Amino acid sequence: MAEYSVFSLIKNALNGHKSWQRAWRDPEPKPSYDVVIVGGGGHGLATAFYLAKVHGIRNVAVLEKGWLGGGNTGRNTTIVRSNYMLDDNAHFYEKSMKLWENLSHELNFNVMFSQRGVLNLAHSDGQMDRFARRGNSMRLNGIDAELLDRKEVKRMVPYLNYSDEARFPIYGGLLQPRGGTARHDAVAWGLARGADRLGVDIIQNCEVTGFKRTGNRIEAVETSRGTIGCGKIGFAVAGNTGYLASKLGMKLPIESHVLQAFVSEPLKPLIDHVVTYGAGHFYLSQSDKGGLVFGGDLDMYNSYAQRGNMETIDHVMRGGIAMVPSLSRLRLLRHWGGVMDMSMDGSPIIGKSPIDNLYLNCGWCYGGFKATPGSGWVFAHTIAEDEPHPLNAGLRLDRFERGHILDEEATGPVPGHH
Amino acid sequence: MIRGKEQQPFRISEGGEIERTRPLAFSFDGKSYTGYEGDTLASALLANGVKLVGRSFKYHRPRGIYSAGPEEPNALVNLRSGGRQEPNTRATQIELFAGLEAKSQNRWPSLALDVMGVNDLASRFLFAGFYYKTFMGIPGWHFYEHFIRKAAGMGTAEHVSDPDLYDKMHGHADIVVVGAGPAGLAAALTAGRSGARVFLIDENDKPGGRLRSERETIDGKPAMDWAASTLAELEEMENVTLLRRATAFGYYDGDTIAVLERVSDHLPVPAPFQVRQRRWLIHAKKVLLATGSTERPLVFDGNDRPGVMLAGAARTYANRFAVRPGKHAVVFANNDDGYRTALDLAEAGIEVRGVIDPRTGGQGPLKEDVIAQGIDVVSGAIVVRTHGYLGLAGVDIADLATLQSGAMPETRYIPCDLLATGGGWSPNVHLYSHQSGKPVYDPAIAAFVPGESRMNDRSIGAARGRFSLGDCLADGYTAGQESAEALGFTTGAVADIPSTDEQATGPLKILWQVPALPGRKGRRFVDLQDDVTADDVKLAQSEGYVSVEHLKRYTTLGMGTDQGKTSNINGHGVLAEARGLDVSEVGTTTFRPPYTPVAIGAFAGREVGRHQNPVRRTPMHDWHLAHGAQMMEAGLWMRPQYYLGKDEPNSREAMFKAIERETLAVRNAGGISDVSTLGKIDIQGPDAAELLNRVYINGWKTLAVGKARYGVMLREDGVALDDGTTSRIGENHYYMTTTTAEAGPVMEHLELHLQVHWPDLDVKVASVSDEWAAMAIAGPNSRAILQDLFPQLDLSNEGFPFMGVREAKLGTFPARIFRISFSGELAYEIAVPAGYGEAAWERCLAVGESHGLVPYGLEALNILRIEKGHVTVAEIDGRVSAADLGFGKMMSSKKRFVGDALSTREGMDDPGRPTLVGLTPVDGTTRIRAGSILVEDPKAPPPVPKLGHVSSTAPISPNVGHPISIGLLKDGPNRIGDTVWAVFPLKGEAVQVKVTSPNVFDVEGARLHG
Amino acid sequence: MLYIDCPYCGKRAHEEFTYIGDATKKRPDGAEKNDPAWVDYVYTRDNPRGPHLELWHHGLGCREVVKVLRNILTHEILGAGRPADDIPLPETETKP
Amino acid sequence: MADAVILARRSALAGILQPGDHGANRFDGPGIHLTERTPFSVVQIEARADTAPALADALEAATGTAPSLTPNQSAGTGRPRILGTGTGRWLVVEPEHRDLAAYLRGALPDTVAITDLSHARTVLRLSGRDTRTLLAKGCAIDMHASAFLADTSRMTGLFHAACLIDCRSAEPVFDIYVHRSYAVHLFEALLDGALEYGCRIA
Repeated sequence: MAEYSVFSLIKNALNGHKSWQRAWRDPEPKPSYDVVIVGGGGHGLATAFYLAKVHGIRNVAVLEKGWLGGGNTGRNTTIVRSNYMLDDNAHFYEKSMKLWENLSHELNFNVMFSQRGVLNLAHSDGQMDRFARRGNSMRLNGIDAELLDRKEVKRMVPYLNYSDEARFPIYGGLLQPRGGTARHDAVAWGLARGADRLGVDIIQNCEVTGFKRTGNRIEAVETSRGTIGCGKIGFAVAGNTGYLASKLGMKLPIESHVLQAFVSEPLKPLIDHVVTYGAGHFYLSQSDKGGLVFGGDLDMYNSYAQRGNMETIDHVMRGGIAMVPSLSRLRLLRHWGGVMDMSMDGSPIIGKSPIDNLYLNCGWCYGGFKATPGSGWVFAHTIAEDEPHPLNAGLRLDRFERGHILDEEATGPVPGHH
Repeated sequence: MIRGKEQQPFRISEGGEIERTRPLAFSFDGKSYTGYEGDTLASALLANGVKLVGRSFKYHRPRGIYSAGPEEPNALVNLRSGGRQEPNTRATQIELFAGLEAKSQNRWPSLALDVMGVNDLASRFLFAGFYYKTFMGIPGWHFYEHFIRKAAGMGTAEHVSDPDLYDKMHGHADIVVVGAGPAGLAAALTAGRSGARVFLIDENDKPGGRLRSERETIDGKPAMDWAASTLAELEEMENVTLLRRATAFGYYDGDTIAVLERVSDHLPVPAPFQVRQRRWLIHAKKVLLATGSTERPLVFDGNDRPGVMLAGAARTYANRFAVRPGKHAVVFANNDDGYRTALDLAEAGIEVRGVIDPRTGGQGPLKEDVIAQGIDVVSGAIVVRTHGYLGLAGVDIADLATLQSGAMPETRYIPCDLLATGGGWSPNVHLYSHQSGKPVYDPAIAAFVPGESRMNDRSIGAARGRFSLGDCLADGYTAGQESAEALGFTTGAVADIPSTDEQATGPLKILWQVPALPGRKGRRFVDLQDDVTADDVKLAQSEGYVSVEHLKRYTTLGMGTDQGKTSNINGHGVLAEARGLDVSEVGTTTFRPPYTPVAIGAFAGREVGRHQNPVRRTPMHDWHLAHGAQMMEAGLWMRPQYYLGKDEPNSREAMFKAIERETLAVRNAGGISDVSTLGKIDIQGPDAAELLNRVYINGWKTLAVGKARYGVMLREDGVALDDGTTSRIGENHYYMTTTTAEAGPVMEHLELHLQVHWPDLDVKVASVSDEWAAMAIAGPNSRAILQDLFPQLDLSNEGFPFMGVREAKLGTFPARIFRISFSGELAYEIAVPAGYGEAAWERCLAVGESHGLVPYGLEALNILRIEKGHVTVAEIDGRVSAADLGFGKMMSSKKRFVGDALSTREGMDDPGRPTLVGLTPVDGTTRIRAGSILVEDPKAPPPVPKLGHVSSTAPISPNVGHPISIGLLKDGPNRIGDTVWAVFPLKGEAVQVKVTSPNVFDVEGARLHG
Repeated sequence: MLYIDCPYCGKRAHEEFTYIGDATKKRPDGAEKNDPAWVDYVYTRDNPRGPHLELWHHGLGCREVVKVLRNILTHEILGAGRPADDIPLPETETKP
Repeated sequence: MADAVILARRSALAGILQPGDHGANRFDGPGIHLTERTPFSVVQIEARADTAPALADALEAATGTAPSLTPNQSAGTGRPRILGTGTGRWLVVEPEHRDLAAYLRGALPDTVAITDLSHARTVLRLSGRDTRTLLAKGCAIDMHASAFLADTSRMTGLFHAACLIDCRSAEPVFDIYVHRSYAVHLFEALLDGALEYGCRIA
């Protein structure tokens, strides 16, 4: 398959775009695979890609019930960061960040990873102290972080509300300069193309409907396109993990919740960074197309519906205007919802399951997009080696019964609060 | 006004809904024009002969007014200026007002000469998704992105604040009717007559919908007469609310319709006290969606030229606005609307030079009428290309069959400045789809119509593909009546449905894309706003982006401000053809709210600025403000941080001086602080002690009346939730206090457990946080002050020991006095009914003046408690256990309590977990910052193993004489006396610290018990 | 808006309530501290893709806890009652 | 001793509520009339569910007003008025003229939880032509005259503050009980929303 480059682009432009090939094949499923990955979102595709690339396991199928990247990969707010405090999260997300930094090259597909900086605003001394603790932990873990005071924040983002009218004044902020955004759909497409080029079969419109079990093993998956045998099987289905697990009689520490996202009408460059409001739930960036992309808090009740309600919308918009008053007259173009697999401590679960050849990758809460390459990388390792990598050893499923909780937000076993 | 007429060369002298007696001056791109009241900006521009109004998103191609409604892809302008500037505003929906100012967008230096128009020449390189295939090299995407971002975007916004107000309103209705076209008016009429509460919502300045744009009749009279009389009847009904200029933009759960009412957008500025816009949420029992339909463009070579316009829009401009959108017109349509358009344009005095109809054979009476008027009708033909640059100059037409056979047809050039074009109509199924409704394809109209209703909604009229006026009226009358009856209202006899005189129409010919001339590389735009061509769609398909969602995301089809109102179905049709499928098989993308873009301010309403969230005030709030308090936010509360003297400036030095002054006063004389924000819960009933036993880690069965006890609560997972004191003030009566932050959660915690888990307990809880004002008086002189306040009380250590509780009168009103201490001093807390709070506070200060009593704020309070190693939310941070805080021994093993079970898990029970300690700089002077991390070796390379962190610090501790802090350190109790490093790499600092007990002041507690 | 029929206050918009969570989890009062029932109670969830019994606290109303049966795929509210009430699935099939 | 000073019970709105006409000057007069009812007594009484009817009887005996066992109903004309706030739970309210809590403690059996909330609530009275519209701005419940009847009350959120709204008459006249710490916030929100109708503060 042809490489993408400025030369191929010119060549094709001159010949009328007749020789572009499919970005990925559309194969019929084989009777069985060494590894079947359920879920053709970013995580499933990244897992297949790294299984093939790093571990040489190429007899792999990715089963997607709809269209590639149609879940949260295609409906998130595209933020990439590794500004975590707890070690197990920090090391994992930083690995992901490092993969992001080379991902376009690795895939030969421009995922538009834009390291424009992620700034979290603080609105009290106590919040500044918490940010300091997080930033210091990041530095000690080798992750970039800068603590800005009010003046420095104002210099960087002069358009925030610094007036006396602000209900919650800005005290300062924590900046991760390497954080930023990426073009979410491109990540799915680039990974699909990359995995496909290494021999992975990507099978769309193939819904898993059941499992064939022998003892404590899954022999095959039953799908809308027939039964497909599997040596090993990995779930990367985010909000639908609980549903698939229930078909295996498994209960997980996961609830599905809806998170809404929003985009404004397109505008000339207005916001150059990713900025988050600290006295409410609101975060903001501007896409390359010009739309302001923003989001807020969960709708706070279990949901599998990919749409949310007005109470949360109002809450988000209030936060937005509180942070950036000039948003008031700009217009909301579209809003939608994604189904979040909220784990009970707010951190992901990647590892082995109680079933011998089943591996779990779930519990992403609303942090799954930034984890995409890292998640695939460690999940591929876990599947290939039948053993978690040190980077995901702390993300095991049994941490709940063992009491090794990874509660980054410190809000307890209430999924809606993470 | 003669002047207005002269300036409006395209205005028809009679007819239309405009007020010719009310001319309005306005400007576009700095040039002045005149229109009339009743115009939109679009109609006024057309009246003045302005055809070029914008540039397209990607190729910066010249674009004109394309439609007459919310579907407008091209005519987006920057409206108004300064704080009221609104980019991307559709000229087709802006009602003209005096002094209106608009500017074109996405062009430089001017609309006619746009440098970025060079993109158009390079368009073969800027095909769909080109950016995914390049810009990957040195210096990286972020570099290229800078230029791409500047080229992209549409309108320009600035960081200026909005001077206008927004409002929010709730409504409740039996029946909400969305859209006041013929179907909606008819439905509202029959529903309204039944007495049902009806909301009729319409996005225009006045009801009528398409009736305003057509020359139809009802009962033999102009259709608008019927609309006017219907409206008059509706306005008389008290049970009917009509919202004009109101767009129902979203359909939410619970049959809630979200509406944006543009209260003042048609005015130069809102009237005094009036809002700009009002966002409604209307809860309905039934929803009738009379949302009409949108005309589809035809996709042909050069279909984006200014002067190419939807046929229905051309009729609107001619009929409603009395404007000729051109002088010489060609009509190109795949259905009988083409003939209707030709007739209307001819009536308006436009020379119609041909009706191009791809169909062959007879189509019925409309065509006959057109031929009878001598207009050239070319059947079986298509427009294969347009000519002109900044405006249409003419079209080439050719025979369709010849083209489809693969041969090169002869073309004929027709000069014209208006090409009215229509590809049929698509029902507006947006609101239906917002609640996951699945539209189904109707091949008869080549469009998607609503499928099964998931909510209590029903689509009527054109919104469900019933396009004839008669059908719309019948649908409306019937639906209004049936909906009212289903809700139990009586409607009596079926109303007579008025008659119409429509002509029969023939079937349309599906034409998702008009074939191009062989060998011509012209562009056929599917999405006018985002510059997506039919070839882009085919390229995406050939690269495997075959799902409609992939198509949308890869090509940006339908991603513009119009959300693909005119483009989606054509795009999907082209995709279907490329895939060899039927449109019904490729489906549609999901329609998302809002139907048309909504100002963000409308969602915030009045909750902006300092009203973003409620402010909670303590009973002594005004006193604090009047006495130099610098207030700070504590959640929703405002609390004094420190108090400045009368003439002290609010400087950093003065702040430190004030904090030191207050801290010393407490330790040396007396201080008083406002602790009214603490949560307070009244607990009554024989099982009150049992409840306390279950929610606190320590035992409560032995607490005597008149005594208080400190307690710690855990969450069910074993993590500390909150701490506070609870007092027994009667046999079966307790008074619990919580921290300020956890007051709400603790109350909910108690209610949940009592109602769900332990309903057998005979105990009631009630929040009394607002009932009691509370103040802490601390310091060596506090007993003397209390004695002056309460001469009747025995305040000796024996008479009123530490953790004692007394009730007494302060003057004439009741007070509760608690001998508890957060500062480690001899201290009391006094609670009085809130209405007496300020009086009691003033009384304390008056009495205490001679004892050196001063008010102290949160900063001093913080230093005092750190000196004593007392914890706050900085330590109880949602991750620590009771044992981590040094309360391990408090955890009773004789009873069960919330959180005990999961506290025993290995990870929670690990003795190596970080535990509360005190931390003092080894050099005795260097300040330790909160948020520092404790490490063994400050020079170790990352990743550095962490031993814990510094949670609270005081840069000055005037009582101890050096900076102090507390924090959590691994294996803390065994490391007392050791030194570790507190590092703060964010500022490149590392401080060697000695590990101490958390309590570094008056360790024996002599003061407390003094 | 979700409209929840509070047994005391009547039908109210969900913004008056705080969502508590899965109502099928019974607190294992009396279970030994090391009993796995505690981990199950606090952490594991059925998370069904359909009707879901759940608790909402009417904090801006009567402050009572309301048990709600709600289809979490469609957000349709199928019933509501007090915590101890048995709320059966309605006879008519719920919409998918 | 300056007991006279101490006796002065201070309203949360002291110094905030400015008597006079505010906002639009409408030819038909201000659409909203707003006053504070102060000083005011508010006492919550709560029974175990199975003793609610017995408590209702005892309450009637003690106050002369029979509380309704039907949810959301108010009873009595004012001295006192009894508002249902939950299953087996009522607020007994009246203009302050005695120690109501102490009186009820003496008059009711000790199986009843009695909590004095007189100082915990600020009571605003809203009346006038546009009252229901104003309330609909900040509250999701149905304020229409056919839905919110006289002598019924609702506990709900009004401009994000927990409130008890008591409809005194269809006229309309509403008493609003808000938590004291939120009183200024609620007042400001109400006044802000009322300016377009004209607001007379007495």
